[in-house]
Amino acid sequence: MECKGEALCAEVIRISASDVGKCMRCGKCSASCPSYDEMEYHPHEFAYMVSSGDADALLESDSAYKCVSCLTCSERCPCGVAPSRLVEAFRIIKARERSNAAFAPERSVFDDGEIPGQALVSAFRKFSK
Amino acid sequence: MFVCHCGTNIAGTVDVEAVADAMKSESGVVYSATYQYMCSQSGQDIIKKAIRDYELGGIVVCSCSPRMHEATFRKAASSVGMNPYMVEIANIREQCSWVHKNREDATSKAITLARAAVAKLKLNFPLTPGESGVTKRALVIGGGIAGIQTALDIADAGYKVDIVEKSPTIGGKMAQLDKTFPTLDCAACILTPKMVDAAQNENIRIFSYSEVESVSGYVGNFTVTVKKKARYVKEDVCTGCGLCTEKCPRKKIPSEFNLGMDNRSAVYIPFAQAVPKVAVIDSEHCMMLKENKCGVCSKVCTAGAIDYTQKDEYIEEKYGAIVVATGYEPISLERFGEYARGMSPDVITSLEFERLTSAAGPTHGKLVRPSDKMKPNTVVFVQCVGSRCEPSLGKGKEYCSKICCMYTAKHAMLTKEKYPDAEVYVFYIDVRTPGKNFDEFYRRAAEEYGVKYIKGMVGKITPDGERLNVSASDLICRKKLEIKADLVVLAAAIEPSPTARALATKLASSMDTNGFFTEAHPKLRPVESPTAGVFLSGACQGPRDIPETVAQAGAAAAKVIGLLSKERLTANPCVAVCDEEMCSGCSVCGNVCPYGAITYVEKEFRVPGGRTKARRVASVNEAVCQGCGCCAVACMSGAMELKGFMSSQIMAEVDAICRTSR
Amino acid sequence: MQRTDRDALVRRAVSLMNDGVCDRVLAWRRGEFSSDVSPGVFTDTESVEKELVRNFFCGANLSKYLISETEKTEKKVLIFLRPCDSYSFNRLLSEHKFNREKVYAVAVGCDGTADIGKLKRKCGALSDIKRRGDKIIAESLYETNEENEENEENEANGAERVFDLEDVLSERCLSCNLKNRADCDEIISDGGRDAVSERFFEVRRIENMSSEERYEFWRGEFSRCIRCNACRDVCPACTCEKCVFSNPSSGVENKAAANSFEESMFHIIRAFHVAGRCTDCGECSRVCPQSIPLHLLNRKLIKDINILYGEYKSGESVSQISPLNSWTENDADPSEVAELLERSRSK
Amino acid sequence: MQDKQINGYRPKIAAFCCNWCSYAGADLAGGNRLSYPCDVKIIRVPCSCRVDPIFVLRAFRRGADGVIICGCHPGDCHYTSGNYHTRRRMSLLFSFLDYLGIERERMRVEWVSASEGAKFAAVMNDFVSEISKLGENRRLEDVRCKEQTETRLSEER
Amino acid sequence: MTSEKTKTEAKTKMLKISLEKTGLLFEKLSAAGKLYIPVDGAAGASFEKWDGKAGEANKFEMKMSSAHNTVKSAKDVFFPQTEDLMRFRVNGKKIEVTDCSDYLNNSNNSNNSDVARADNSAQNEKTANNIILFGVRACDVKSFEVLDRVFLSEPCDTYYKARRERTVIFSMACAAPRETCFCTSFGIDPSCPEGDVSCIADGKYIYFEIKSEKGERLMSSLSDMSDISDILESIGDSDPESVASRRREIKRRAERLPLSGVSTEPFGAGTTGRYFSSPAWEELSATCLGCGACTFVCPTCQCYDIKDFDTGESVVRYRCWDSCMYSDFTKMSAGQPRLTRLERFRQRFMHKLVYFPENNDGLFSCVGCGRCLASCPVNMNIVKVMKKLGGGAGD
Repeated sequence: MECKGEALCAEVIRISASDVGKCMRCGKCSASCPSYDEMEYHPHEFAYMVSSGDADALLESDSAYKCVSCLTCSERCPCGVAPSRLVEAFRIIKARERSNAAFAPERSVFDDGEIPGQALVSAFRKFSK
Repeated sequence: MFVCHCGTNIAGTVDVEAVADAMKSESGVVYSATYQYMCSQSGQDIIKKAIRDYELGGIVVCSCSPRMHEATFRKAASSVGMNPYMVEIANIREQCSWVHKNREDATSKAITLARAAVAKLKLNFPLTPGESGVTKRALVIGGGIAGIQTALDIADAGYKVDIVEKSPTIGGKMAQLDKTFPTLDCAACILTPKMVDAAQNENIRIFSYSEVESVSGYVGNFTVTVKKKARYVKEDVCTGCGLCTEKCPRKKIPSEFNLGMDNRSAVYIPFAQAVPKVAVIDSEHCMMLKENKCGVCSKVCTAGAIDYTQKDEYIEEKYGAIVVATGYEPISLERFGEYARGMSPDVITSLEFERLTSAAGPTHGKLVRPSDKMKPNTVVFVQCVGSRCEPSLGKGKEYCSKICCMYTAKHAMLTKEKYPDAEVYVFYIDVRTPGKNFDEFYRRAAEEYGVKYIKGMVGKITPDGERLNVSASDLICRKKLEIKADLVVLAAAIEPSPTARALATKLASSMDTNGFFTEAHPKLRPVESPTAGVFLSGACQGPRDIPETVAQAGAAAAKVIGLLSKERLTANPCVAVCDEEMCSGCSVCGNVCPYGAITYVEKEFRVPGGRTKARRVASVNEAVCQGCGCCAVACMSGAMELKGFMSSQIMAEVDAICRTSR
Repeated sequence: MQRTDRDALVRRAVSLMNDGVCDRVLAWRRGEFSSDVSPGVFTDTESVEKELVRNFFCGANLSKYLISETEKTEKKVLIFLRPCDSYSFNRLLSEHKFNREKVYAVAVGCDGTADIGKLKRKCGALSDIKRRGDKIIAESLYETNEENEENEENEANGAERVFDLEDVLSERCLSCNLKNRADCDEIISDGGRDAVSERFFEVRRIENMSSEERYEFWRGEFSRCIRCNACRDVCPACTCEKCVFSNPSSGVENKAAANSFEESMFHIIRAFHVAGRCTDCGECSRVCPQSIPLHLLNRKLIKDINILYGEYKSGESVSQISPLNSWTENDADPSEVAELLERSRSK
Repeated sequence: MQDKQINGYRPKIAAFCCNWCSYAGADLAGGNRLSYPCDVKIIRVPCSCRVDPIFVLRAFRRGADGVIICGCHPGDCHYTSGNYHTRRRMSLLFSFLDYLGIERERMRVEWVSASEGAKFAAVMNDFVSEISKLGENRRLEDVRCKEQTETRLSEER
Repeated sequence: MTSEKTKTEAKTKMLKISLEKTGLLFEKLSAAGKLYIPVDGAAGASFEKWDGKAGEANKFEMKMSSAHNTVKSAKDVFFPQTEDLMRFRVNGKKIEVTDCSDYLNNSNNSNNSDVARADNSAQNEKTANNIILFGVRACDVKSFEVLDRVFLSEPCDTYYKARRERTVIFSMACAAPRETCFCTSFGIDPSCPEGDVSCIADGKYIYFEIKSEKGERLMSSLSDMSDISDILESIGDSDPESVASRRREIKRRAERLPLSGVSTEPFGAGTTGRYFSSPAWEELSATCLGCGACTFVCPTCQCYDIKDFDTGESVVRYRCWDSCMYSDFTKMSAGQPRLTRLERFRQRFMHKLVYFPENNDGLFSCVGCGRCLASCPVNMNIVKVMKKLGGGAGD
């Protein structure tokens, strides 16, 4: 399924259940983000672009994969927008696009034998390209 | 029966002639007519003439909403001798012609509405408003700038005013401020003269270190009990020399006035310009009061003002009006762990900053880091801490605290003034500067003083050795910032005084979800509370700055003066009334009354056998009752009724509107 | 036998009357048959000794009589309060219905009262009923019962039938686990029952019906109503000077229901007027000559109040305020109530 | 929205509106020309707490098919606490009538502020369409009042 | 009056029917008019309209109560609890009055319009307003005599009269008295009830004895019906003896009732002075709740109130039962004649035992049916009053 423009944003909102309309552009999410410098687009831009209806660039960019899911942005957000859930939604959409989500072996840094299998598989699905 | 065309507003959709015709055959209707604009002078003349010519007992006007012209028609009717409460309005504009398109439907609904009004009118009876006297004395609760200004204005008009202040001195938050925006003049210089004025004004009494214990009564006739807390110092004897505070052996008590940044003794005067300038003994820390050991202050006091046996004192006084001026408090920042508040003494609130820069403050006006008393080279200001937060997250307040943008600009400027070489950052979401000379002030900070305004919130502050690591992002440059700061100032949101809720309950006054007092109308009655005779002044109603507070204080004072200048008050006649024959005195009505308007009395009633029997019955204070009708519904027997909205009248309306479907 | 036996009551009544403390005694009076017990006002010691009775058939709640009886004397009125009566007693006090100073309240124990209707349905005409321990022995006038409907009565007069106590207890007693909550002047016994059935079982059964079934059920019940007002007049929560149903200006006054609407209306309004005040004493159902389970109306409201506004037992204390006369900011919205109640039911 | 008419059946709706919020909200709906079915007829009460359960029954008795009570939003009552009382009373009343098998959908409480003209119209449109679906009130009717209406109507036609 | 005249002219003719076949008989009777029989229900027995729903093998769902003593008496068949009298409609300046008594128009009990609307009875026009009351006990038959005295004496109550005249009463000997029964005290023989057709049942048959012309007419109209002979049988030789023995049995049972000894001797006409000021009333009335249970279940209480109901379009004038126990009973502009509970309580019993006999040739307006004893919420009743005032006479 080709997902672009408004439809993409609607899908992201649906998956993330995030109320992006509440964002007041304070940037506290980005200020809290440990991966800020790695990212092409920053957490507040995820919220801003999704709310403005044009987030195709986010799908192209690998910013979503720079997120380490520490959830600090969601914790600190004064408006309850939860940018981490938006990022996660992009990863899910990407994973769906690659219907047979094979994981790239070079990313298997997570395989330390401690993590439960299911978590591992789902993590690979999302974090591998 | 008068049917208004309202130009084409009504007549466009409703066949007004048909309505008037239909009403002619309605029983009880003797006259029915239409007119272009009933509310116009000539329309009113038609009404007046018909009332006289037909000796009408009551009239129904089919027109716009009663919220619009009920008063107009009532006035017209009473000008020709009809009781104004014998006028009923059938709303055939807002609730008929404007919302329905089909002419036939709208006309038949208009007829139904007119019938309902007639049905109600038939059961109306003339109502006369009750009257009560006015006690010519006002009470101001809270002795900050709002309370002081209100009291001064009322006193100036020649009425007696009492100020009740919970702390040992009046002055409030403004006394703690250093400079004021946008003029940068000294807060103390403009406040302390007012404090002295208040103390010296013969119409003003100040109950400091006191609280409102209970309130009863109603507009014009409140009875208030004030609890004067024991200060263990005779107020009228103490000269305020301060010798006792010097000699007191307990000196390591964090000072409230300086927000814990320095210490005071167990017997203390809050600050040099305190009014009344009288010492107070802190019973929690005084060794004499706690362990009966010490007594130094009593020994050194030459005036003999110390009295360890003093007890709380209760004073009862009557008032005609009450002004609430309980002000605000900064919120607690304990839920904002990311800002290292509590982890480093160099993360301070804006109010603490005020004390740090104040010449009367703990550092005597020297702006230094609290931790090492060194000059700060990099100062970071963070705005909106706890303001504009999603309330369901439970961290901060939903609203904008309004004053932070301006005082932060002021603080940044003051920092730059003291240390021109310092780096000063202000992190903001939006800068809001509506107000006279406000934006100019902010621009000056940025342009003239070189304060760096950065759009974006601070994410985290971590103590890093002696300094503070501030992580933020500059949203405009799309750049991550890591600043090593020496001092961080958090612009904490402000919230209503924690004592306000209990007070609101005593006053039967309502509060909004944030705990601010609700005004009677947000636009038209901004300084009155919904409870008659209770007025609002200052930040107890919502965040506001000093100029606004003073303006509102004056407005509240004007309202109070207007009230106190009346000899008698007339009340809304649509109040509850109790049929004592039917009342069984069960107290249900009293339990639901939000105004405490219902009391119970024993009355003698005749019983079979020529005897009488005393029975408890409800009695409504018409001056207090606001006419909500809650009691009338709670009353099982129907003894309690609401004049103007009697059960029989409402049921007659119900019957009329259910009568036909067309 | 009851937890507090008759002799103890008589002794106290007589001595209080002889001491001049009380000159009126509210208790139960013996009648024509063992099951025929009336509430009684005794004014002399002789009739107390002769007629006062305390047994399994003392069903009446005496509290409401205090309203009229305290008016009739300068001295005190002696009243015996069972655990359930104490709630009505408190309720009446909290509504200022009588002067506490003029009452001498004595707490007595109770282990339940019979549902005479139940017994009669099981046995037909009764000549005598006795209680032996946990058994109830009913003597029929003649042998007839519903299972045996072809009129083949056994002529043997005095056929005995034996029941377990719980089989013939009234429903209110089966779910009763009340303790005396009144501030009594004296306690002879404060023993009460332990509930053996769940109080809201029947209410839940009705709630679980479909809307149509509920409608039909109540229609059937209400259609029997003869508007004798016994439920209202016996109810300790119905103490208005003038009832809305007797007041022509109330808009709901009538003396007999003209149709189904008026039948329902009476019971809806009555249930609503006692809501939050009803102590669930069960007198309404006990006295209904048409055996309409009126207590199920009140219990529905009690149940809803408990779920929506927190556990509340009317009459638990004198100072309490009915949940219908109070509120909190977080009360459920009417639109959510159905779902909330549904959820609590499925729990 | 146009006035609805399903199979020629027109429901009768009694709407109690508090003077301070909902009645003003209805006025605003009028001011903004937001239409709703003319079957809704408004009775002005000072506060929603003035609505006695007896009035609700009265409306049904007289042939109303639905009763809606509108008040200020909880917390906004002009009389501080009136609508809190309404909320409890009506919650219990509706639940109780439901227990007796009366359709719960026929009764509603809505909070409409003075600024919510659009909400007022939307609520009324929704309520009327719901009542139209339910049809005539049969379970809480007083036939004496109804048959009269019907005969009169047939006479008029 | 009516019943007395019919009594003398009654022909003695007996029929019998096997108990299993009563359903079939009811089916036949219901064609001749609205049939009411006592039926057991959740609240005890009550007179219900026969609905004739046949189940399998002619077994009818509706069965006659074996007890016959209904919680409410059968009086509301003649004198319904509420009854519309007329309607007023204001039309412009005119007032239009319509009589809505139900014997004139063809609808069912107009007192209960719900039923009326639902009841699309297939009965033919002629018999639709006829009423057959089946299974009335001796005491209740006697109560009709009391009611007749009130309603049929001048000015005659046409509403009552219309129904009374169209009613045929099948009485039933009372084999299942309650412990509360004391009809024998009023000289009533429960084994041999009056009525248009007097019935007695033993274990196998119901025997019919036709006692009036009305009864005769109805029974003969039945015999015109087809297959009636399968149902109704003529009596055989041994039957009179079984009837007589059954009567003896019933009498014996009645004599053994606990209240059978209550004596009416001290009461009756001319005793007002003896009882009116008795101090006993105080104690007797002390716990009376003032509800109307006793009066509403009483077969002889006949008080009613006339009220108006405004439907919004017109005004319905209707009457409904009233109770002398109510504080607003006969309230007039000058107030109530009996202000206290004691006075109202006294009135009821004095009326039953003294005033009514005084005006009606010694006829008591109590028939000892025992209903008020069973219904009273506080178990206060006429027997206690009689025993207390009559000095405990009879045991």
